[in-house]
Amino acid sequence: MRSALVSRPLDPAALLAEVAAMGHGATTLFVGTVRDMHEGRAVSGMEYHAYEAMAVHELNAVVAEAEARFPGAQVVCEHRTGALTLGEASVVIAAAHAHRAPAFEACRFVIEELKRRVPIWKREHYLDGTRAWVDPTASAPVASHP
Amino acid sequence: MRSALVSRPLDPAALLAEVAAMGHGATTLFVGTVRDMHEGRAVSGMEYHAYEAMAVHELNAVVAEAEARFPGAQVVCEHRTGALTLGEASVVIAAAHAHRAPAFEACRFVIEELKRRVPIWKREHYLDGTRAWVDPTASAPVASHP
Amino acid sequence: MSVRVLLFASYAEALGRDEVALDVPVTATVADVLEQLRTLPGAERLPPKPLVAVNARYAHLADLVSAGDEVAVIPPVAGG
Amino acid sequence: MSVRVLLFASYAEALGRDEVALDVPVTATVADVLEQLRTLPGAERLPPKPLVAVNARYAHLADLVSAGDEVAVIPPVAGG
Repeated sequence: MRSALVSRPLDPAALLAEVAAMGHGATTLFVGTVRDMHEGRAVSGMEYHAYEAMAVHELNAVVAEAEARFPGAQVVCEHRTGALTLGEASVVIAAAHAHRAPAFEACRFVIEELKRRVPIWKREHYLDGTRAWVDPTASAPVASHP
Repeated sequence: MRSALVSRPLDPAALLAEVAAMGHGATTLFVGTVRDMHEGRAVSGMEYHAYEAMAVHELNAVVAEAEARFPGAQVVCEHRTGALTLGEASVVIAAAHAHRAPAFEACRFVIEELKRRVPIWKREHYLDGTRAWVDPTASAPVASHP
Repeated sequence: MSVRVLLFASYAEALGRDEVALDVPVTATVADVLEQLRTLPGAERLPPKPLVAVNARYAHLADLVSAGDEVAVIPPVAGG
Repeated sequence: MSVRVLLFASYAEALGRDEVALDVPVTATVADVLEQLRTLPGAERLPPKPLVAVNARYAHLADLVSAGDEVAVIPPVAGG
């Protein structure tokens, strides 16, 4: 298992290769990317910020929990920080196992837990020049006052 | 959507790229690979055979059903035929969507349906020189009488 | 009339061939084609009710077949 | 004693800074640190019970803090 917070572009194929092993019959990958619309607003880009020391610890704990919950799974995860353009990957998770059910479930577990507890925040930049912090607990983004 | 039965090595990164779009926030990938053990026997390789005309039709129908069941999903799938060595990919499925739940579910749907109804068979070659057709409905592989 | 029967994987091995032409009555069903197939050596190793496709689509035992149809006997599939 | 309070994202914007040193009693809890923080301008925009971490681990409002601790006030996370 391995996880990292990185400021360079993510490479999904490298993570796939990292979990490859002769005993694995199934590998799943999740890639999160910056999309052009969010809650009806046209997005031009995204900034990812993290409480780095804590995010590194929590992300690692999530990946370790995935491997403990699905014995035999091998899981790696990288999350990007900094400014991302549309279509760029913000997170990549690769999970491999002898069988497909735990490979899918380990991958899903990591993205759900990551979104629940890893201290990372994102600020959306809109085509109209405004920007706002994304608050998944609110119905609409929190207006930003830079 | 696209699906294919191919005799060349599969390229997961190419399928990921194929489903990329600015409106997609989530992409999932499933890669099935030949593993070194099956039901306690050491495997040296695998032959995949298909009823080609029907397999092409059924695989395409499965991918089309995935996109219909998860509106907005974009799904591609390639299945390999012929002789594969350990660690080689036999099937790759990429599914992309604005949101992660349908991306995961569309990918999972395709592999489950594929295994249920696409007329493809595999013959395992064992390290001891024997071989057998894999029968998922049986408790053990069917002995092969070539 | 004649239909072409395709055999795959363990079923092809059981009968020692992957294709056979069978003569069946004009009103024959898929079940009739299977019954005819069972007269061949090795066919005793087929299960009682194998999956069947007619012209590359899954078919029912009661479906009628036509002259020149391609009737495939489908072993348990094992893709992925 | 002094603790270091870290602010992130919308909370940093609310208070116009991403870090502040606060003086609290030796027996202070996380809740006491938050109460002290609320005296600062902009802090009225924090929610009533924000998530808090002490030394990079999630903490409870009743947890005691120690001199030199790093107390982070965590806005709703939005990774992925």
